[in-house]
Amino acid sequence: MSLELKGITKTFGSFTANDSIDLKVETGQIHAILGENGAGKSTLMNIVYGLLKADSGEILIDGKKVEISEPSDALNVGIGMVHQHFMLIPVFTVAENIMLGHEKSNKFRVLDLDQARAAIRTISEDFGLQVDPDAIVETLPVGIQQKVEIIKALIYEAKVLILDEPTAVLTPQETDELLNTMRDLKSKGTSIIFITHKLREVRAVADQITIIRRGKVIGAVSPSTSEAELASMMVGRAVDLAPAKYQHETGGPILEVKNLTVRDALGTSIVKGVNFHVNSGEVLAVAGVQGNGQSELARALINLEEHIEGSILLDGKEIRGSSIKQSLHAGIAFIPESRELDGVIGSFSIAENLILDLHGQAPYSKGLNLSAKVVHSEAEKRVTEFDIRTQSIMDSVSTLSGGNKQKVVIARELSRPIKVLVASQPTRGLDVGSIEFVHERILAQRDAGRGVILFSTELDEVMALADRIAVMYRGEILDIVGSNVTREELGLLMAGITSAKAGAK
Amino acid sequence: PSAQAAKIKLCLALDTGGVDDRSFNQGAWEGAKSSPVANAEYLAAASSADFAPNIKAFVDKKCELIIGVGFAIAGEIVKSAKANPKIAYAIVDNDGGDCDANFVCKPVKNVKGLTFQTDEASFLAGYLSAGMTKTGKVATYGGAPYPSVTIFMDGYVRGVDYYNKVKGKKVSVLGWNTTTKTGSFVGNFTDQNAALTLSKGFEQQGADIILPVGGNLGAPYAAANEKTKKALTIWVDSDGYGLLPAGKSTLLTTVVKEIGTSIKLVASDVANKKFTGALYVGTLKNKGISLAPYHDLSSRVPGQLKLEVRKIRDQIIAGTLKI
Amino acid sequence: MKKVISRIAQSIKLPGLSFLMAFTITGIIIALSDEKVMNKIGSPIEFLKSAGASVGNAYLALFQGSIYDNRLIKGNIFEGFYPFFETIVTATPLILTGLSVALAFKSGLFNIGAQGQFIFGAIGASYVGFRFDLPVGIHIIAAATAGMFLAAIWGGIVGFLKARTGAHEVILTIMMNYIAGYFILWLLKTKTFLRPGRIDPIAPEVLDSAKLPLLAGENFRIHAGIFIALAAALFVWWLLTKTTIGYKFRAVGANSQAARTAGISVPFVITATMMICGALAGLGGAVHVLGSEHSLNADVAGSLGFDAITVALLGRAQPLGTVFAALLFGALHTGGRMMQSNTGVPLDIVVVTQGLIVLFIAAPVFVRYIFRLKKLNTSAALTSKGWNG
Amino acid sequence: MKKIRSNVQKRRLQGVIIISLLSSLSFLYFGLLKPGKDVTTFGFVLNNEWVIIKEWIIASQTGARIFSAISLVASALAIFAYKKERTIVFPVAIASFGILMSFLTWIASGKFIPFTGLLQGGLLLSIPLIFGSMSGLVCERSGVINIAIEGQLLASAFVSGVVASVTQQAWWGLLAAPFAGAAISYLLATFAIKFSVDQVILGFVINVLVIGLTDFLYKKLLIPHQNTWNSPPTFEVIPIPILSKIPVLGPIFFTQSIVVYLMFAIVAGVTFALYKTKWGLRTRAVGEHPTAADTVGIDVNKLRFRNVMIAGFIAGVGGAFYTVGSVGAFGKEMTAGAGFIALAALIFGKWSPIGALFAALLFGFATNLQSTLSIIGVAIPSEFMLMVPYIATIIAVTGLVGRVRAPAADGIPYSRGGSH
Ligand SMILES: Nc1ncnc2c1ncn2[C@@H]1O[C@H](COP(=O)(O)OP(=O)(O)OP(=O)(O)O)[C@@H](O)[C@H]1O
Ligand SMILES: Nc1ncnc2c1ncn2[C@@H]1O[C@H](COP(=O)(O)OP(=O)(O)OP(=O)(O)O)[C@@H](O)[C@H]1O
Ligand SMILES: [Mg+2]
Ligand SMILES: [Mg+2]
Repeated sequence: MSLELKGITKTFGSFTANDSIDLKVETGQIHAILGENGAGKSTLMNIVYGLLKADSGEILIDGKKVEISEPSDALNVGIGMVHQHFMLIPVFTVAENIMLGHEKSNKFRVLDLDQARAAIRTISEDFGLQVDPDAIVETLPVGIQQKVEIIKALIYEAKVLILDEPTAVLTPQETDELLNTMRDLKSKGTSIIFITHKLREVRAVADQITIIRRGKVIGAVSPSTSEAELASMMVGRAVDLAPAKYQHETGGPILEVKNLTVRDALGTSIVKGVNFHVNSGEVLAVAGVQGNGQSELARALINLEEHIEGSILLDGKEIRGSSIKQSLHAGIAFIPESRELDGVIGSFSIAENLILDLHGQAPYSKGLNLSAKVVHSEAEKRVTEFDIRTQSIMDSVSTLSGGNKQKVVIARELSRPIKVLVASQPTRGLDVGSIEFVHERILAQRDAGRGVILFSTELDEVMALADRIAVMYRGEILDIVGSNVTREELGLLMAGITSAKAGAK
Repeated sequence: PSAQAAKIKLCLALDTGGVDDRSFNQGAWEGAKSSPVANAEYLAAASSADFAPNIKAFVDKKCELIIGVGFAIAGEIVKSAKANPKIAYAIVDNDGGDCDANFVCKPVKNVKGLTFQTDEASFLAGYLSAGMTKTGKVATYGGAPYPSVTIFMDGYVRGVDYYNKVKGKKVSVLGWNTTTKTGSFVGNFTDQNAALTLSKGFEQQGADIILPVGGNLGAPYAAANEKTKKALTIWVDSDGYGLLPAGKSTLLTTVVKEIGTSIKLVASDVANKKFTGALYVGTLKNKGISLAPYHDLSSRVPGQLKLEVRKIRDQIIAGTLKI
Repeated sequence: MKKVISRIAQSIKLPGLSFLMAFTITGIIIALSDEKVMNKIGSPIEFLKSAGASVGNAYLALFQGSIYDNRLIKGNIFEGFYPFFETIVTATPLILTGLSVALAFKSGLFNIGAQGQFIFGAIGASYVGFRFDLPVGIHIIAAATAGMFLAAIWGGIVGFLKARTGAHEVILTIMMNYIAGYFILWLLKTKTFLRPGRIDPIAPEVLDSAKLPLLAGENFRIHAGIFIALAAALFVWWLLTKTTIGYKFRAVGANSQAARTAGISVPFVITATMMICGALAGLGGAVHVLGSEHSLNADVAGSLGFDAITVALLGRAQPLGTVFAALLFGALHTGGRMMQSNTGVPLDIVVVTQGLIVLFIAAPVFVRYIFRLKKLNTSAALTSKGWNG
Repeated sequence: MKKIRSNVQKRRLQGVIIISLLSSLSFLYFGLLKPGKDVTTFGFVLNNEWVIIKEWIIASQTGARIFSAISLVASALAIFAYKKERTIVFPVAIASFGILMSFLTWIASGKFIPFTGLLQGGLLLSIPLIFGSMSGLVCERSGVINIAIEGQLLASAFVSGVVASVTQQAWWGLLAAPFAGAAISYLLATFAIKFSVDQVILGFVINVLVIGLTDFLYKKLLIPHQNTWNSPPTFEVIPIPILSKIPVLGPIFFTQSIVVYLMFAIVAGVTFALYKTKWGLRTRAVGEHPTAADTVGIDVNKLRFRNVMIAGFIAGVGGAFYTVGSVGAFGKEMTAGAGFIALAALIFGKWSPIGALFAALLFGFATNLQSTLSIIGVAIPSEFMLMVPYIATIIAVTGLVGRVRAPAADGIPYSRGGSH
């Protein structure tokens, strides 16, 4: 089935998110769409899926014009979509999530979960997507949740499948699996629209690439185009894809973690007695497949988790058991995994967000009083310094694009005296331009003599930034290796297979 | 009196219960309406904060007699009376005294207190109940533990005690204890469902006569009783026989508090220029309170008991029996 | 200049239309419930005429009862504004309870407990007011402080329990309102509180030194409480926008997870907010007793704590908005009294009018829809944030 | 190093400690230190059920000891269960019952406790609360906050009273009431869903409007013409053959009016429908993550609208309970805040039908317990007795329930592209 878009235009108030976009996806083609954060990719896809209504333009399927004003219209004509933000009900089981919208009941009007389970099993087997139909979605790692999303789309037997940044939260292995699934689908005649910020993936599977910038189609290129060229087309300027990492002297241990155990609310240990340290002037990357305890470990470093045992020494001083505020003030900068939930307050202005953990300190406040003047002038400085793209520092953060939200978090965390930077998935969902920026900032911290702990599931990112790499597997640190490790070795470690190669401890 | 001149303007400042509370607000309003010498109007209050402005509104409207219905309004009535010595005032359930900082009170010339010795009548009701009960248990409960409520309950319990003393019987009263001042209450004056459940609780304890003191609260049980015939009801304030939509056949009597009569009395005093601030106390003697007829149940009340009740009433009136 | 006028016209258009609709609907109810009007149903013209007269009189009375009444002038034009001062007297405690609810909303809490907090404020103020003999200014301050203190504790209990156990503040405050209501009933029977010589539940009047000064002489009830209320509004505004504590409150209210991640203590914010809310509602009770009631009775809170919720929501949980909303409620209430006494329209109708005005003001989309105004945006500002805070 | 416990274990530990302490205290106080001197009589027979024991007379001290001992044993079992990291619900329930009974035998020394009546009365007091919280549940599970329960109950009580009175048929009243509840719901649904009005404001406003209008009509219509407009007949009790004869359970569950049976049916129906049917799955989806439901073709606002209407019907039956099920006349503001207690029960019960049912029952039982105690003449100031159900709720909520989580999208109007 082929899908063609003609002259799609969509405005939000005075802002044009899609400006007369033309696009054609041939039958059995994988069509990648590239573009910066906020370029209008998701908007366009939501229009195709019936979640948004275009101001003008038309959608053609196999050359015939179709009206899509509801998601159900899209489902009926054979369009399926995996959304950028998960469209799963966290408290439902996998089976419930998958049957939602096309439920089958038995003759007593009771939901027939068995049928859903069976259907899931079939699809799982066909595409190698293993999930437990009875698991509650919110307890699953995001990687598995993503699989559930894909099964959800496949169960409708979609002829055109839209994947909006499906790999943002996946590990390299999972990404490879997904790419294989995509190829598989393609071979069965499914057309796929694939949105991602990762150029490597695009070049690996796409048959055709369309680049969108500021709501307009900039051009269509073939997958043989170089990464650098793709990046510069997206952003409109040359992008440095591999940050320059200068060798330099590292200092002594600045943060030491001993025997650290983190438990969840049910008492199960998620992080199991880990030991590591980071030196000043060094980037220690903690790699691992999502769901192996990295998130909890990162949070535990500033005492965000409730049940922590063991010891965290910052510059020789025990900080385990102190309050979150004390941990931050002791000199840890924290970039949380989810900027929307933990990093920023959407309804607050940029200026207000920039003082979220600083508002009690001079010069931002004096006694009880917040000094609005200082807050604003400092905010102006940060906005310039960190290149936060906004009309005004008084705009609420919810109006910013993902990359700019992340810049707000980084600007806030790096503009106070710190000893250690803990960054959890700092580039998730960001476009190449923003990633470049974030990487530069992280390395700048290292070069300025601070310790950096980078939690990342991106192998490329880990390889590019780390001085040493700790690999987590099932709550334990399996090994700590030097940056000269190969992708393959790292991949094996992340899968829990210890190689003979010992790391530099 | 001579041929009626212009009617006087009689204004009622009501308490928060509203004009349709089947209790003292309603009794007062009905009395006022039926006064031949007055044109009556009223203002309802949403809370105690409305009392002062309501009275002030009456002063501005040139009311000639302003009556506060309910003890809660006493303070504002006295205040207004002192500021407007030419207007006649009355206050229900309070003596209308003006008290200084040391709580020494003296009467105000243009305020007439309308109070009621309600317990005299409920004493009779208690005696009657004790004589009528087959189970040896009777009961009473209130809407909320206000003194204007518990005074009924006090008299009732004493009436039963007196019967026990005289007859050497052991009739007990559930729901109120005159020494500890504790007992059963619904907690408000609107939750009739809760009142019904409470009444059933008394029934399960074996009480076969119940005196609810709480306006509308007693109505559902009175009605339900008509089918089950498990207990008799005694009503308060205005004769329940004419008031209750259902339950007449099990209505034993009513402890009547003639607020309406007292209001008509003040109104005619004002109209005839005989108004004074002298305290009015409704008693059995001046018929300000009374025990209503037994109506449908008259035949079931033994003649002897009727006689005794009448005798006690006379003793109270004569002052020979202190309750 | 033209621009300014059109801007003002724009900004009062929606509220204006909301009022118009509310008054139209109540007008219909008033006319239909007037027997004099219904008697004329046979002849349409007469019917409409008398309906118009009936409604017109009612609304005239509403105005005369709440703003200005020239019939009250005996020598001084000032006297005509008596009703307006009454409106302010009614609005004063409402401003304070409204602020209490509004502040809680800002921290993501739903304070249904202003009623109980108000009661404790009234108790504290009354006790200090009648029990101690203090110099004029100090007495007022001591009494008000005592009220605020008790109420802050009462509110703080809710905050503490929520912070400690996670129990929902809506349940806690509903239950604590009932408890406060029964508590005051009991208290007023104790030797300490029962006015000597009285058996009905009323406390002694506060001493003159504890009474808030009257602002316009003996003949008007308006007292200095309004300044306290306005100062409290200013305080809340200052707290929320200018201080670090208010910043923490708003941060927790807007996204408690992010606030926590940034080191703000959520339990502290919950407890502190509820204490300040308690103090505000308690100040309302204190001002009510020291300003206009002078003595404590069981019904002292009326429904002020519940009206406060509507007032706060109508004022969009903003201090200034709350002040205006309280004044509006005060005006409707005092005006309603005149409507009741002059035209026999019961107080219940005023309640209905209040409800309708709030409904339409809260539903701009609906008003636009009815009047076919352009810009039918579907998103509406939410003041309350549901149960998850 | 301190041992770290999970939150569940923490709560269990808290529960175990409280229950053990109370059991020991009750044994000490009621059984040893301050024993009742007289006998306590428990009555079990209410109507004409089969009699196994009619009355049970026991020396107060002995009884208190027996029941305290039971609760001590149950506490020990609770400690055991805690150690084994198993649920402590059952031992705690038994222990609580033991403590309660021990308290009753102690306090009613020389008095009579109509045991069956105590439970039956508690149930009757909680009927409107249960209907109310089911109404709230159906709304809130689909994402619409319902503070208008009070208004729904009151309006439907009014309408059912008037209709039953005019027709002199309780059935007509019962049939009309749900439509009154639904009419209120229509207002709620239209403004909340179609015009995106803040649902909390809306709920309060609707309550104000209903109170105002019913007060007004009561005064203008029902008082002057009470025989025509306000004398509804009430439903007779329908004893269920055989079942109604079972001691204790019979009078409580099987000797009730149709409205009470409807309550059981509705709770069972809502529970089944919510967790087992397509409607329930969609309802819960729409309340948790409406956008997700939308993407699979569910019309979010239509479903919400329909559910709010259903909620109105349910609350309507609860309103009818007041007039044709129990009281037999409409009274001004007769719901007396039941809507708010129902709301509290819903939250207390964690937005689950069974949870809300038990929360409402707890409240009703606590209310009737305090009535019973006041009737037998407990010398505690009445005002404090009246606080009992509210204090009991606070203790239960803080001690046993703790943090609750509302449906994630509760109270947030849904519009496409509005929020994400
Ligand atoms: N409902 C809305 N109202 C107003 N503006 C919106 C809305 N939805 C999206 N936008 C704006 O439209 C622009 C395009 O957003 P869109 O989500 O399509 O970007 P995107 O290309 O998918 O970005 P990303 O790579 O970050 O996912 C952004 O500037 C966004 O802020
Ligand atoms: N958890 C808490 N418990 C009790 N009081 C607290 C708590 N957190 C803060 N406070 C009090 O609130 C007031 C202001 O809070 P806080 O000290 O957090 O402000 P701050 O200016 O941000 O602090 P800092 O300058 O230390 O960062 C202080 O008086 C403090 O004592
Ligand atoms: Mg996107
Ligand atoms: Mg500080």
